[in-house]
Amino acid sequence: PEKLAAFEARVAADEFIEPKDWMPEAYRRTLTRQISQHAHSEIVGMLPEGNWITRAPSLRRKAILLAKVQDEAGHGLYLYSAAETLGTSRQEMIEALHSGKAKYSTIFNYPTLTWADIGAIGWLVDGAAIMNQVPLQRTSYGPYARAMVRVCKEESFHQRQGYEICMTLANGTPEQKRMMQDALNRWWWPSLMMFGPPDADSPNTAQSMRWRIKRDTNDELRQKFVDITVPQADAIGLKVPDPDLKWNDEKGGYDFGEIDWEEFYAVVKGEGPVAKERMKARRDAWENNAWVREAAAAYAGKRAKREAA
Amino acid sequence: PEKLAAFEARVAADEFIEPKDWMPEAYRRTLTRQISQHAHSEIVGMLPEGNWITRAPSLRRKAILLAKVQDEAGHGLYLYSAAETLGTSRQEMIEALHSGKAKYSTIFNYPTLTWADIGAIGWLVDGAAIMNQVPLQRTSYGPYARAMVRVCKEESFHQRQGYEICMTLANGTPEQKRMMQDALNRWWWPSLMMFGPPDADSPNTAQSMRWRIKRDTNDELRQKFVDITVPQADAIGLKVPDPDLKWNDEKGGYDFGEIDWEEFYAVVKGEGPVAKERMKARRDAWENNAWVREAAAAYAGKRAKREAA
Amino acid sequence: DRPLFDYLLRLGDDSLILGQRLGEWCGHAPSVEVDLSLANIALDLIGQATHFLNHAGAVEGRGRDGDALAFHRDVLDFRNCLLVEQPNGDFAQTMARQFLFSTWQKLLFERLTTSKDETIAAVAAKAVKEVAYHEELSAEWVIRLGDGTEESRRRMIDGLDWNWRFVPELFEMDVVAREMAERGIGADVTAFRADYDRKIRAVLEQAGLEAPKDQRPILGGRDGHHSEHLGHILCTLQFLPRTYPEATW
Amino acid sequence: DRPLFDYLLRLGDDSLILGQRLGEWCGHAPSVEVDLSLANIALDLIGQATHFLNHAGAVEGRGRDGDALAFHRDVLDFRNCLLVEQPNGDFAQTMARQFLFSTWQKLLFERLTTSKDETIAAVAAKAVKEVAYHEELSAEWVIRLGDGTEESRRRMIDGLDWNWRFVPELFEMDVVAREMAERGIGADVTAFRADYDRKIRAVLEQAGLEAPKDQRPILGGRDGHHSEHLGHILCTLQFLPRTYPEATW
Repeated sequence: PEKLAAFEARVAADEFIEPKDWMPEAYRRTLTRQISQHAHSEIVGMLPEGNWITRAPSLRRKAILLAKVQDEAGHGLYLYSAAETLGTSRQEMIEALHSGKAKYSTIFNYPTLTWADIGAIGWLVDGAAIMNQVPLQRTSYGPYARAMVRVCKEESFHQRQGYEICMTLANGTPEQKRMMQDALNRWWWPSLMMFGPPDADSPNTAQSMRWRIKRDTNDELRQKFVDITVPQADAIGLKVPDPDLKWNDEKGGYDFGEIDWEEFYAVVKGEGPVAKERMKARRDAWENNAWVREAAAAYAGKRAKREAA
Repeated sequence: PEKLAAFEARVAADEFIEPKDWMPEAYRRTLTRQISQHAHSEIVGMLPEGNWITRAPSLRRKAILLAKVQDEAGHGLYLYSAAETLGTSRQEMIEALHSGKAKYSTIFNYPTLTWADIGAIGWLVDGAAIMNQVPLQRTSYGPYARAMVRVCKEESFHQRQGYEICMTLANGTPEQKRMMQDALNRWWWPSLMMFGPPDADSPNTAQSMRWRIKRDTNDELRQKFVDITVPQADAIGLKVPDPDLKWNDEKGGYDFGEIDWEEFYAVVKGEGPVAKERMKARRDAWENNAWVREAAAAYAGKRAKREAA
Repeated sequence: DRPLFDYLLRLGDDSLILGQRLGEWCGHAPSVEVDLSLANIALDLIGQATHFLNHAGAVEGRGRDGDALAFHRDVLDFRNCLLVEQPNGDFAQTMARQFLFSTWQKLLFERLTTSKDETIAAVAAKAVKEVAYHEELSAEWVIRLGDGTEESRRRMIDGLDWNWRFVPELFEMDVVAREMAERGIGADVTAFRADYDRKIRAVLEQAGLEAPKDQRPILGGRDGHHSEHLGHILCTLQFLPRTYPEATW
Repeated sequence: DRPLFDYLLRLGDDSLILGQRLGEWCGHAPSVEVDLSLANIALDLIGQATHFLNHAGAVEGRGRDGDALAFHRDVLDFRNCLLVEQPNGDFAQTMARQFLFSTWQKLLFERLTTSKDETIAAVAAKAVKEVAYHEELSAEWVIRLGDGTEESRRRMIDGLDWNWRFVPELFEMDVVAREMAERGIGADVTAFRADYDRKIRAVLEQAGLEAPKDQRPILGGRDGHHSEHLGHILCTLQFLPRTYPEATW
């Protein structure tokens, strides 16, 4: 209890908690879940974009997209490392992902149908991610906060590149415009879902905010995202697919339509349109290549022995 | 020796030998080798064409090509059956193919690079095959001769369709013409090799001709093929890639250049440009689907048992 | 007649895309006999696609024929159901897909034989016999693999499981489908849902298999919102006509 | 300057096609670290391809840039070696291909740093450092897998065996290559054949592997006569620019 009080005081004073510091079990558990979920999202998130690397429409776009997925692999790595400092191994986290116990962002359960989706992901998905992650640069857990600093810098770069793709298509041929509008239609609502359930249905928010694992509520972040994104759509002549969308002078933000929470919970449950495909891709990559990891371990073992001899 | 004399007399009289008739071991062996090699060629021959089924340039061409490979599978089936009447099981023949012991036509070790190759295969490869097979409709072994009747009818249909593709391309856009000429350049010499080594290096020919397993020598057939094919090339404005090609009034046929026999023997040895690919495709199809054949057998067993009960 | 055009695209694209998928098997099947039957089914499907798409082009009246429609539309304009674009996977997955689709297509074509659109009626009348064979062959394989070995049973369960999510789409009645049914041109698919379910369950029972668990339906194919697979299929399918737009073949 | 144009296509296409192949791995690698390195190598290669192909377009002087060359040529006009278009296979096969290629590319680029063509010299100078890393990484994997487990050893043997047939093509000196070498623009690859062999054998020895048996060389890539794989690669690579020839992206 004394330790707990000291811990809470440090957190309240915006100090960083470090791996060797004492922390409540629930804090450790919640953080492990959150960071590993974030790491999994980076890795699973390579798949929808990977789907277009081989089909990028110019050498420049191909290079940019390769650089982007490379960054995502990098983010996955620091985040797994940050989570490991809390005492769970990467192997355990990956097994939890593959068994369906651990989650990843619902957004990656939607398919990338056209090149415009690559723009939409950069603009909306990375945009929403940044919205979620910027406050986490000041999260209470040191390794996580530091990982977030680097992640955020790269994400905002990705977001600008994504928006640039959208702008190019929105100013392009009629087919390109149509493709882009269609992508916005499909990605808009799933992007809003990325902020999680409404505050009223998010019972852990209060605790997480007290612990500075979260610094804003889901609905606050969602509102912020809508307010920033709608003018960006307008600027390039795209229509946000929400008939209820309307500027509200009083609150100084947009009112927007009801999210299909039933869809959200179905996707969380693993019934998203390409959830089965994503999990199969990850499991196959892991299981069919187990022999590579085993070989690397065997070789390292032999080498250590030889060096010792 | 009495039996042998009777056998040789029947063969010499152009009678058919049937599965239950007595026959010399060497005749059985040679025929088994020849028929199974022919069956394997039909099956391996599906691969270069299968490579273009998914890319056929019109619905009509796709349907024609599908019908063609279906015929080839059918030819494979009768030929395996004909060979089985000589006492070797299909399983054994397929294993001999996969182990590299049994051969198939060298021609299928060349890749299909463009759609024009599908035309060239129909025109040249099926053309050469027919040249080889027409006499075999009168071969001494009954089941083989009867299989050949059906095969030849279908092959000549394929040959006409192939030539029609060539004609269309040769009369098409500059890119199509170039594609077609390039295909002829690549397939010409390998097609001439389909008739086998020169008579001087084909020691078994005499015996096979005496047994009516073969009815013309390799060089005779090759000459006939050249004489028929060159005018067909001329007719559609294609150039046969042989600087030594010249009409010889005296012999009433074309003189043509030296075949690269070194290449031929390398391909026979399994070093053709896509030999490894072909064998891998066949082995993978067989081994990776072994479970299907096992399941079918298991199910048939259970069913027989249930019906017996 | 936009709805009729759309409806014909659905019919044609279903057959085209499944025919294309089956064509991928060529030379790689478990036995020569199976190679032959897969090519045979693919050939039937490509034939159906040709008829439906040519008719679609005629109905549209903008000078496009079946080839123009097959080779010069991108994903958002394809109208096939998601089921037919699913990957071949192993032979069990291919047969599970075929069984779920052909059983449906046969019930559909039986009704379309009395379509007020004469071309549809004629194509359906011919195709219904072909499809009866596709249904029979695939049902036999579902039973044989389901009741074969441990391994084949496991693979058939996985194959059904992969494809099961896409069955509800087959029974969707959207604006186009409703209008076509009302005009006596199309069929009301909901009218044979019970028949379909009965046939499927009967075969699964013979195979000793349980039906996979239902989940949230995955829809979108009829509006051009496909899985990620279709784009890759089109890369291959359309390469030549896209690359040489001036050429005829 | 047709020979220079051709030579630049060879350089550019080698990098482009191998980069494309590596891109296929994205999200499917044995570990996150490997996923990262493969994307990294692919990125380097696409960068090299961009420089070489842009330069090729400039040399040609018909208004084509790197994109036009990458996305609007068909197989017969591609000039890459056969090795780079070989399928990824398993990770061992991918690493075997990389090792055989990068070892060669590094020796080549070292020489090209002194090319009389300034662009080639500049690109090679930058790329040689990248390629040194590709060589090192792939050599390490050849050793690790060759000297890892029984299974990894068997797979590495198969991977080398698959790709070995295509090594002789790397050392072919045809008319174009000879002219480029004589003009001081290109390199005489035969001059470093012995170095190459020595490096390859040294790594194989460390891996405890024997060199596969030599066979009749398979040639043709430099003249546009490829394996069956390239056509399929181009279907995917070129789909968008072929489908929307008017668009910029």
